[in-house]
Amino acid sequence: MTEKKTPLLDELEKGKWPSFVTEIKRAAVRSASAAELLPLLERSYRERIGHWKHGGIVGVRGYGGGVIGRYVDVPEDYPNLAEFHTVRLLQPSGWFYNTKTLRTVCDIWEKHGSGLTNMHGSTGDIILLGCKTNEIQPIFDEFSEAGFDLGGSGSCLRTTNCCVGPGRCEHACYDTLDACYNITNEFMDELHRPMWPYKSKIKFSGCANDCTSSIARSDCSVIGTWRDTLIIDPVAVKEYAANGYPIKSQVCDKCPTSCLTYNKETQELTIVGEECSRCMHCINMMPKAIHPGKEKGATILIGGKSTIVQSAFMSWVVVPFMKLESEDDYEPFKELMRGIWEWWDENGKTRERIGETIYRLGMGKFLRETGIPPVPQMVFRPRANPYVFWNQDELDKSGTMLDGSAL
Amino acid sequence: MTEKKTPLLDELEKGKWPSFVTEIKRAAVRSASAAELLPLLERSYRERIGHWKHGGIVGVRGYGGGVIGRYVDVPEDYPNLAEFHTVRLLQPSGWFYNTKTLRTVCDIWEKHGSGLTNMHGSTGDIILLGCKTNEIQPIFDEFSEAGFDLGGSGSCLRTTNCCVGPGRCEHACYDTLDACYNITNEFMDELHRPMWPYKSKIKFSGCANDCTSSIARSDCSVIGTWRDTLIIDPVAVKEYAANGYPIKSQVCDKCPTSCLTYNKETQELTIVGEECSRCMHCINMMPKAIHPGKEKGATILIGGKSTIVQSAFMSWVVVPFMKLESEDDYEPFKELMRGIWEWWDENGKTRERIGETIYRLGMGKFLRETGIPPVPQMVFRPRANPYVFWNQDELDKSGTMLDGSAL
Amino acid sequence: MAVVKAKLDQGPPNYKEMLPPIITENYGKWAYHEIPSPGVLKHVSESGAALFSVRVASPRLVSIDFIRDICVLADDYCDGFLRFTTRNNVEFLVSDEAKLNPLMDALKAKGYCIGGTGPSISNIVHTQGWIHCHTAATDASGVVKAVMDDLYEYFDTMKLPAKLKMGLACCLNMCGAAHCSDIAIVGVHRTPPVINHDVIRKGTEIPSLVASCPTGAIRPDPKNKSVKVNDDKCMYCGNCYTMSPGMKLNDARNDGLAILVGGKTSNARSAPSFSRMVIPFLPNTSPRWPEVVAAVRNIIEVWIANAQKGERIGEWVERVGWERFFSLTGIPFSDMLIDDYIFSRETFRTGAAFKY
Amino acid sequence: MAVVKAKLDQGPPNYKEMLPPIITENYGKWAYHEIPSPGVLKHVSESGAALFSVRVASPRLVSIDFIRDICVLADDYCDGFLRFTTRNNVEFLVSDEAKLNPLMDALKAKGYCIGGTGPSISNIVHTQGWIHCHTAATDASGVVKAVMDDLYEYFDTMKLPAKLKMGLACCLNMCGAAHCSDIAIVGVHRTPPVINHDVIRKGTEIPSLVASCPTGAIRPDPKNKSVKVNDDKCMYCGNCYTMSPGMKLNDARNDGLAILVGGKTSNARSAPSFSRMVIPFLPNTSPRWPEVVAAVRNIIEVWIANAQKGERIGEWVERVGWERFFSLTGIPFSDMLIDDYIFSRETFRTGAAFKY
Ligand code: SRM
Ligand code: SRM
Ligand code: SRM
Ligand code: SRM
Ligand code: SF4
Ligand code: SF4
Ligand code: SF4
Ligand code: SF4
Ligand code: SF4
Ligand code: SF4
Ligand code: SF4
Ligand code: SF4
Repeated sequence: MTEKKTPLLDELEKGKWPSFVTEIKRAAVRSASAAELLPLLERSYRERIGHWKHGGIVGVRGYGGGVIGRYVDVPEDYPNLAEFHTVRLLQPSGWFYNTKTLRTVCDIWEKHGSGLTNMHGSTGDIILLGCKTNEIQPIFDEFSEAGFDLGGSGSCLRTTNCCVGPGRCEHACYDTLDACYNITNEFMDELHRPMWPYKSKIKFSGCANDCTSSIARSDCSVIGTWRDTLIIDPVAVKEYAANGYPIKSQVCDKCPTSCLTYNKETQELTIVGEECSRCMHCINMMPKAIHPGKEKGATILIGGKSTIVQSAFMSWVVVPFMKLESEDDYEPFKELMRGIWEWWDENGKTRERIGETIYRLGMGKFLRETGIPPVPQMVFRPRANPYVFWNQDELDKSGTMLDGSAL
Repeated sequence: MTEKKTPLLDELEKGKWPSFVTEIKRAAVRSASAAELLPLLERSYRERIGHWKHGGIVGVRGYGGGVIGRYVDVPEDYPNLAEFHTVRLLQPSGWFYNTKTLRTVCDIWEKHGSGLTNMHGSTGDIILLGCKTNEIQPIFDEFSEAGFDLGGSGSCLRTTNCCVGPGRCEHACYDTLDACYNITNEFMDELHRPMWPYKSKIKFSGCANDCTSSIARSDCSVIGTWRDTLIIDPVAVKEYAANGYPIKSQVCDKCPTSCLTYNKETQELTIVGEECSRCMHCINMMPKAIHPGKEKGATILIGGKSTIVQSAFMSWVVVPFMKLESEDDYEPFKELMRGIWEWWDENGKTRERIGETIYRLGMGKFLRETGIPPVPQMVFRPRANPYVFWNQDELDKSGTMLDGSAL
Repeated sequence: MAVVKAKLDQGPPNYKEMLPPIITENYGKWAYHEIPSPGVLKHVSESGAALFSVRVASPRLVSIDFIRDICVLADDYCDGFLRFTTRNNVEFLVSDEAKLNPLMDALKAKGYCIGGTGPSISNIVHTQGWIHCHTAATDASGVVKAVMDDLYEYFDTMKLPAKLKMGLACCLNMCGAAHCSDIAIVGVHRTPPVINHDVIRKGTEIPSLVASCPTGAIRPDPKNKSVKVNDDKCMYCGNCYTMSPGMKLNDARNDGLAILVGGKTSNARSAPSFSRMVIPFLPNTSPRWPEVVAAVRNIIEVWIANAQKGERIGEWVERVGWERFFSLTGIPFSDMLIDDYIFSRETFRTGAAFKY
Repeated sequence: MAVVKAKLDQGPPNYKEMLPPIITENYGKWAYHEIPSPGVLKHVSESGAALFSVRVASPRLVSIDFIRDICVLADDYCDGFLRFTTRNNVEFLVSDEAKLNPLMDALKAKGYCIGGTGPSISNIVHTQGWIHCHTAATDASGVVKAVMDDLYEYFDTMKLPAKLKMGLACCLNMCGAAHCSDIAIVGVHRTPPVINHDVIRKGTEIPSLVASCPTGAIRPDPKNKSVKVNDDKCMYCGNCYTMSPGMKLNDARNDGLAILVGGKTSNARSAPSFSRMVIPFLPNTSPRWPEVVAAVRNIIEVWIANAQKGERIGEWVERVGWERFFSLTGIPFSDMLIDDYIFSRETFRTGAAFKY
């Protein structure tokens, strides 16, 4: 059964794009499990069906998650894959590495696992792909010693991630790397010990380009923005003009709020600041000439997730602007999240993401009970139906005038 | 209690807009019930609450609806309003009248009712507002003799209506007046004898301006359109230009599909026909120069309704184009409606409008079971979720290739 | 009692008998129209014939005297023909241009209001209210009268950015099709039904009553042979009251009106759209509802001041953003305006771009 | 066995130790960037310092050998620093411009693929597939490899109308966040779960299993101490399989892939948007999925031929209309593409304006 030939997989070593099959073959040289993965996968390619099953819970002392148990469904044929668990390790902010650290990962993983990894998982972790049950604790112990910690799995805060931010991007409106590091450390317990209705994710993007796709991929999206008006450098504008850059057609005409005007004669670009929605388009087009404003911070959005159960949701605005400049500024964010999770924990059903809980119970209830002030920025548009709930206790039973006074 | 003074209502005789209070007072001269309506209404204005209740079913022999029973909740105070029912009469297409017909309405109503009417109800009927139970049959008999018939009420086809159409509008793409007349006559049984899960309405608009607001106000909206390209009269364009009409800014720039180009030099207006969505905007702006195409007909949309129960729905496209030029063309429409109603009758819950039934069970099921062919015109955009139902019997259990052949 | 024998199912009167000769002759042959003055439409046929329609406001709730009056005018100036519009206005159909000005003079002399064409405010589509309906949270005709008195200057002129189509419904059933109006005024209840157990025991099918509640707020109360309402779940929609008179919703101290904005039904330029709630409650201050009148006026004036030519209210708001609508009008925003019903998700701002 | 004592909750490695000196020095002071050539970003600091990042494709599923190889390169040219991107590419961080070309030469010599910047196709965000996941309806890495081989010309050039962000998920759980991608490839099942009653009896909490089904297709079967599935209600979502291994969904003859189009997550110009299904099923033709490759290629070529400069796929389709998307691509439309889930209503064309 464990035929060594892999004609189907070999097809995937052809072509220009780097081949994962080649990578498995490389790992197979030193790992029995990686070596067995090849014929198993070849079989899947032939039969067009997977051969994994979930099974017993595996883990590490003191933790409630971080390891995904996986077993082949034909262990008799693939004994080295009978147990083939995944270990998730928290990655450094922005996936920056020095080679020493990376080599440490390789060395420990060579010793205890398949030698196969995902750099990285789509939530962000370093994914160590394939090890036996009895290796899990030793793997953790050694990684821990080397300064690593487990990532999230199960109904907990999942591994956070962030864009490259101020590390290498001129658009960053807050320090994504630091915020992600600091806030992740704050919520270690929430991350390592599942206790919620379902998983919850946070992603940090430095600006509205949202290079972590946080709005689609995380229950809480922290997206950099600014509160004042973007800054136009008139000299740099003239340079773009001199280079023949089509400022009107590519920048002004595509501004969604039509708040940019370019005067071809004077080569001046002007903005009606209060009409700008901070979409980033003009800044993207002319990064040398247009920059975010000075009063920087982030918009906090809640609810993003994939399609299971109630449909995919994108996060929506709950706090239009929050300063995130110093560690002190992180505190209100942490408070906000604690309050939101607590509300969700109380109200959410099993396997219900926070966005679904809010959808089911209503934004109004969510806002009232978490104390978040309602603002029009939270919605694209107000409700189309007239089904307003009135708090019977707060109802002014005498009716109210337009000016708020009693009838 | 039936105090004659109406100081609050009198306030509503002030101001420029015609006053319904004046109208009630005029009717009150000859009608005891109209005379009592004044103090009752004054009381509602004072107490800020209505005084009507629903009660026993009232009606006409051979009909299941057409009369709305209404009773005052304090008959002891307002004996003449103890019974104050409404009779709904089918209006002529487009609400056109000769004065003889209108006077007949007045005469019969003077004899048997309050002398108050709504010209017209918002579904379209002639509303005869306020009569006693024992007057209903005589009222019907006399109106019937005079060529009138009852309108709809209850869980039936409701009174249809249509825009002025070819009677007085250059935009009409089909004969709304005739279609409405013909089709209403076809469905007399459905209109007069409630037997469905809930009410169902049809409205006929001659073009996409939708002057009957059919898309919001009827379960079936028949909206005139054309299949070929709109017609531009170059001479008339030049006239608009000569009169200084801002063709580019008011017409071209606001065309939603940007398919109109105006050449200021040559004063020529050109269109990329296949990109036009037939929204009517340019035709509205330049009715002397732009006209609907030659191949005229209607789009059939389904599902419109007000907010009870599942939210307000607007009708959506089920047949993008249907010819409606002759009586023969009405037949396929009638067949379509019969099929749709039948499906709804089988699948709908009590008090569930057809749009809600389709929403609950899915457009796919609706289309498959009514045999209406799916086309992209039915949707603004395809589904965002991957939750496709596959007919297990039709499934090619071997998988299919892109070209449709088996694996 | 009438002794005539009624004919069943004979259908509506034949419209063909209701058309003035000029229409019969030029039926389907109209070439274009003009609006020579507010309230007057001139439709020109391919044959060159011209029909003038003079649009006159109606309170809709009219006496037979009103109808007889307009019949006299129609006989005098319109060969005995007239029509009503989808917004319940009267249209006098003048085929002889020489009679146009005399008709206008006669109308003005008798106090009729001419207008409602082009970029103006036409009649408000509305409903029964305290005049005839049992579920009404407010009156219909009275509010319409008060609002139209105030806005009259926009009825008999054509100086608005675009057409303004208003609707009024006196309860959430929304007979006035207010749900797709530029400005909608909707009567709202704010308290759960007060149950009359006797009435329910007598005439109500309990399972249907329970099923009628969209939020599941009603439970059977077998001991009582009646029902119970979970007040916290009730959104005062009135469905239960439609099912049973024992579930009275009207409440003099708490009923009132909500304002919704930005709907349309035409396809011109932009797709038809729903009206959106911007004021959840205004008091029921009969007889002239000054708060409603002021709120509507404010919205219209801000629209006039800010919209581009040709922009309906909803088109304007969608262009500048709803957050800007609230800042420009000064209307306070609250959690009540955020949808929490079935299709709420689509209204949430799933994006990081917005204005302050 | 390791004898070290593990520290709990120490968190991720400190990123500060992972930053090359040029970044530490210019942290938060980047002024602008340029893309000197495909795959190379030049970030210039306010201080004038310039950092070159060279983006290199990764198969994501890599061996430790791969990691050690790139470490060698990073040591040689980048002071021992590199990073990975949100799309799993490797970025070599060159602070010494003199080392840029030598690095590029070394990379090319070793067969690394440089590209993925600007208006190009970058790596496909993807998932486990047959490599490691039990719910997979298809393989992930294999499909990605086949598609990227075909589209390679758009990876190492910048000639597209805009960025093209692709995602692949091997089942409806959509770990690849495919739901908001320009083009999403999603593994789909098409048959209801095959119940293994033994497995269910042994290890499954029946009420939770019943509750897990979004369509209510699962009912308890007390006689059997197991459950029953109403096949007609099942939409093959796999929720039940996540709850219990006794509800196997994988089906070699019927699993396959769907294509969704037009999503994005950036706020630039237009709001983030969901991808929309345009092909409900393509066969699982391992090893190189020619039907998927061809379908993706077709969509991209039609986009290139028709989009305006700067238009993402979804922006282009929304401008021309989805009906036009189908006519231009020649992809057949079917009732499967019409939403029938919770938020379906918003997708129906509630308007009479459309193209043919
Ligand atoms: C490994 C990874 C895919 C990958 O190859 O990158 C993954 C793998 C699994 N995901 Fe995921 N998800 C992974 C990122 C995601 C993402 C993307 C993200 O986080 O940005 C999503 C979409 C965003 C979201 O959270 O909604 C995602 C949405 C899901 C869902 C659907 C959740 C929903 O509410 O819609 C499930 C189903 C579940 O939780 O039962 C799921 C479940 C799973 C399970 C645990 C399947 C299961 O039920 O056992 C998979 C384990 C596979 C394995 O053998 O390791 N995974 N999963 C990703 C985690 C790596 C990491 O930690 O870095
Ligand atoms: C008379 C009229 C209002 C008016 O003053 O014009 C009216 C009056 C009533 N409507 Fe209506 N509806 C009237 C047009 C409408 C319209 C507008 C239209 O047809 O264009 C609508 C919105 C469109 C629609 O059909 O959804 C409308 C949506 C409702 C509803 C909510 C239906 C829904 O599915 O959302 C109800 C509630 C119900 O059916 O139980 C309702 C129920 C009622 C009842 C029967 C209330 C009741 O439960 O007893 C009202 C009787 C009042 C009375 O005393 O006569 N009425 N109703 C209109 C009929 C006149 C006519 O026949 O010409
Ligand atoms: C008489 C009437 C039809 C009827 O059968 O009764 C009618 C007649 C005309 N409509 Fe209308 N519309 C009539 C109700 C409507 C409605 C429905 C309503 O008001 O409830 C609508 C849809 C409302 C909406 O979109 O919410 C409607 C949307 C239009 C439009 C599109 C306006 C827009 O730009 O959105 C036009 C085109 C235009 O005016 O440029 C139009 C154009 C016209 C024209 C110019 C058509 C023509 O060439 O004859 C007519 C004169 C318009 C005017 O008054 O300026 N008609 N029109 C209705 C008059 C009601 C009234 O008394 O005021
Ligand atoms: C390196 C990376 C961030 C990271 O922390 O890893 C990154 C880096 C940059 N992004 Fe990004 N983006 C990165 C993922 C994303 C993502 C998320 C994703 O790909 O899954 C998005 C959102 C995708 C979406 O909208 O669906 C993203 C949307 C953008 C945009 C907006 C594009 C648009 O017009 O919609 C820009 C602006 C631009 O390019 O004009 C941008 C711009 C940039 C700039 C120019 C920012 C800067 O000044 O440094 C960087 C180089 C872009 C380039 O490659 O052309 N970045 N960028 C990610 C590279 C992934 C890769 O390997 O290809
Ligand atoms: S999200 Fe903004 S700050 Fe972060 S990398 Fe992308 S463009 Fe830069
Ligand atoms: S950030 Fe966006 S909205 Fe603001 S000016 Fe630039 S393009 Fe316009
Ligand atoms: S709907 Fe069209 S055809 Fe009918 S009256 Fe209005 S503009 Fe004329
Ligand atoms: S009908 Fe509408 S879409 Fe067609 S050309 Fe005229 S304005 Fe454009
Ligand atoms: S809106 Fe409500 S109160 Fe008004 S007429 Fe219709 S059902 Fe009656
Ligand atoms: S008013 Fe509506 S929500 Fe309240 S109990 Fe009655 S039916 Fe239910
Ligand atoms: S998408 Fe599905 S099959 Fe693929 S890794 Fe995620 S859960 Fe597993
Ligand atoms: S696959 Fe989904 S829909 Fe089908 S039975 Fe399982 S949970 Fe229900």
